Amino acid sequence: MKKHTPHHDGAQRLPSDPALQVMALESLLVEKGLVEQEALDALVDTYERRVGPRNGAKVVAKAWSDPAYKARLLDDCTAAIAELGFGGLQGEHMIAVENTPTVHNLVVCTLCSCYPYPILGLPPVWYKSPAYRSRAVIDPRGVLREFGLELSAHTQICVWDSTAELRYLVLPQRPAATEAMGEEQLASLVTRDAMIGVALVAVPQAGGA
Amino acid sequence: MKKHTPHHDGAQRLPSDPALQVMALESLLVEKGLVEQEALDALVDTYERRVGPRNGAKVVAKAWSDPAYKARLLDDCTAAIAELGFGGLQGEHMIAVENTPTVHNLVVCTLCSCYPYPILGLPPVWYKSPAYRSRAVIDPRGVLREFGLELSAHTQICVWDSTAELRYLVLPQRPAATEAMGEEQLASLVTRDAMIGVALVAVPQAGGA
Amino acid sequence: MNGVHDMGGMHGMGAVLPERDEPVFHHRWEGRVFALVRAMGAFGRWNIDASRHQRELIAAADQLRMSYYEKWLAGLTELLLRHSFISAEELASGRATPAPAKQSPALPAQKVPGLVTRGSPASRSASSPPRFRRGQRVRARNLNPTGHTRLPRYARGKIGAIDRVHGVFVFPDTNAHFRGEHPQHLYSVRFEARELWGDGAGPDDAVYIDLWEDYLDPA
Amino acid sequence: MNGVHDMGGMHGMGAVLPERDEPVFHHRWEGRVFALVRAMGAFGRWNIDASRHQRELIAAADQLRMSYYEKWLAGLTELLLRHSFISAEELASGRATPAPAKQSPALPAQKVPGLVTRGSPASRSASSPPRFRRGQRVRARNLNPTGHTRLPRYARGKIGAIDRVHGVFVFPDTNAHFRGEHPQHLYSVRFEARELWGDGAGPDDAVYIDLWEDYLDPA
Repeated sequence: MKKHTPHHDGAQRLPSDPALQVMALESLLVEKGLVEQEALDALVDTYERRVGPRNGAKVVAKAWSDPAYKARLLDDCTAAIAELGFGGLQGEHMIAVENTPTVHNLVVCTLCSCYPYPILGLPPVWYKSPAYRSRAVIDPRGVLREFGLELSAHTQICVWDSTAELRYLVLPQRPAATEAMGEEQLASLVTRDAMIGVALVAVPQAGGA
Repeated sequence: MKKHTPHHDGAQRLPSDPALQVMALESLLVEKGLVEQEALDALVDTYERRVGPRNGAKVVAKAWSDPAYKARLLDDCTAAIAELGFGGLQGEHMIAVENTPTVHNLVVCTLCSCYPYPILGLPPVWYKSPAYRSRAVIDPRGVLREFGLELSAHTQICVWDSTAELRYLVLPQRPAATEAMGEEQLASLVTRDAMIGVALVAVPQAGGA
Repeated sequence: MNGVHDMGGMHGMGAVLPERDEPVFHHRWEGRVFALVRAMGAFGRWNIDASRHQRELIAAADQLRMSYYEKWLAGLTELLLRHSFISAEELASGRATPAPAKQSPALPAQKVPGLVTRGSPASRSASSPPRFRRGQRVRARNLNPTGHTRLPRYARGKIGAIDRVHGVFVFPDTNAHFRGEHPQHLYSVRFEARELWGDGAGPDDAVYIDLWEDYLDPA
Repeated sequence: MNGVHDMGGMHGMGAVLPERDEPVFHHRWEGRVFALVRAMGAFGRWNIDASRHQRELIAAADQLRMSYYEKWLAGLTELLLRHSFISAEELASGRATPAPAKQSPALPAQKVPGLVTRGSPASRSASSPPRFRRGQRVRARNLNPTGHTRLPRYARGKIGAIDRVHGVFVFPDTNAHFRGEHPQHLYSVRFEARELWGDGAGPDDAVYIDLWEDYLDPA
């Protein structure tokens, strides 16, 4: 018989505990015929490889390039992103809010961590953190400063708290010196953070892209 | 949910950790000549043996027995309890609030755990708990129910949130059938909980005391 | 409920710490939790509001300590127990107890793309006109329900202006407790930052909150 | 600060669990922490408001998890470090580093009764008449300072009536940060429960809160 070493259990269990719990739960649900592992693989694969901020960047680049599309995006965002093939889970009802020289938009979900999956993928850890959720509404300038973004006191900050099933896309300002760029090149400039509103889209480096 | 504690900082450290920390801190401060152990002993002894709810019970019994004292207690509680030799730390500024057939008073400190040391001693754990601090102001009837006290819907509940350096003493209603009792006997009926407002003073059993 | 999940306006939660080149999932198990929540949600035994509320019920100290997917795992486990997909014994042993075979067909992999693309729209058809119009001043009610709500504490009692009329949506406060969808008009309400936070806030800044008709009174 | 210590009105903190025949201290170390806080406080290097604020600064998840005297220990340790009674090295090693002998005389045991009996009154003499009178309607300001305050969140913006005029007291919001006592009139303000919590509250119930003049506007 092996020696009983209870005092080791705690230390070993700590880091891997959720991993073991999930493994046990998954195998139980598979054994009961309630989930198929291939379906889980497909769900993980969808958000690790297929759906992410590149989708949103295409939307933004098209809005910058095509005034009629931009008008449709601001009027009915859900329909406009569907034109590019995006939509569905956690993006069933989309709203686009436009940054201007005098208005800067910022998106948060103070009550949980609602986020527009179809155009941005799954949210980063900081977006889900108590730090961001608590302060974005009461101290947006302080939060933006932590992202290195110092806005003029004259810029009006509009914070969108996603309390319902509406998901928000910030349409950033098109940077200067991008007149010659096509949609694909423009899309490469657009970051996830700019579409949440914690960053601006930077002016491309000379000779760049 | 309770079972799920993956990041718990280890079974080993928890129980003895604060004890060891305090011992180390005390010996460091003694070594530096900043504290004398006898003074610490005297402080602990004061609240373990000398100052406690029996003080408050004497105040209540006297107020029940002596209308002039009761008037002074309600007018200037600090001075009235000083007449009995009580006062000082965390009772520098006292207020007595009187229960009546139509008004029931309840004391809480939502922001920390302020409590009238000179007449009640140190606060019990439940008084300092998030459960009591959070709910006493929004659901006083629910809290009282957990103490076994169901008040009539016609009784007005007045909750005193000790946000400043004023400390509150609830003057409970004198129970029926105590007309013949002297102050000492009356004091024996008065509980700490009744002076916080989470209990009434019970009618004594026949032949009792 | 007035829980710690309702974080808008809190201080003391530390600095925002963005991570460079953050992976979608930091550990394999996080992806599995995410997928399990979606796959089990596809049975339709609960709804997104019930699922959110289940996570709100995690003890306050644990909620603040746990990571996002740990909370998802805790919430999912409770839902699976409550809705009898699994028993406490099965959870403890990790083995299915002998039972009348497979209860329901599992979500097959080929249905995943449809699930993701379709989503679950929360809009419903309108049966009455909206009570409020664009530009109208409204006051968020001072509601303090012990159950689920999507009216944040920081907005209660505050005056704002209707910015957009979104149409009719499922009402989370009843839906989370399986007391019906009670669909009603939803509005984006603009609150000036100074109305919410006092004179210390930016004079031109504002917060837009999506609020249901039952959360609002004319002001 | 809008911290988790500001608990009035929260849900989800569990049931109140009274303990039968509860001891004053559950462990010997709790009594020692209590006594150390009092003995070191007697040097007068900080004040009760600073001491409270130090405990409010404990990380939110820890505050909710830690016991009362654990929080006292954490707060005291920080104060001892900040006010240079001890160094981080000494705290780590548990040994005093060689230094210019004893800094200050320790509190002697024979002074304990006086310390306990005297306390530290927070009242000050008045230099101006009170701004509000008994019965007057006031509105608690919507202040959201990032520092210490004793104006609970649940009262902000709410209307009440002055119940008692207490006299002049030290103002915690400045005193906690060593920015002076700024003594000012203190009032007990009666808020109807329905004003605070909406129509679900008892129609006759009320909450009395002690509020300083700087927290109040006429209503």
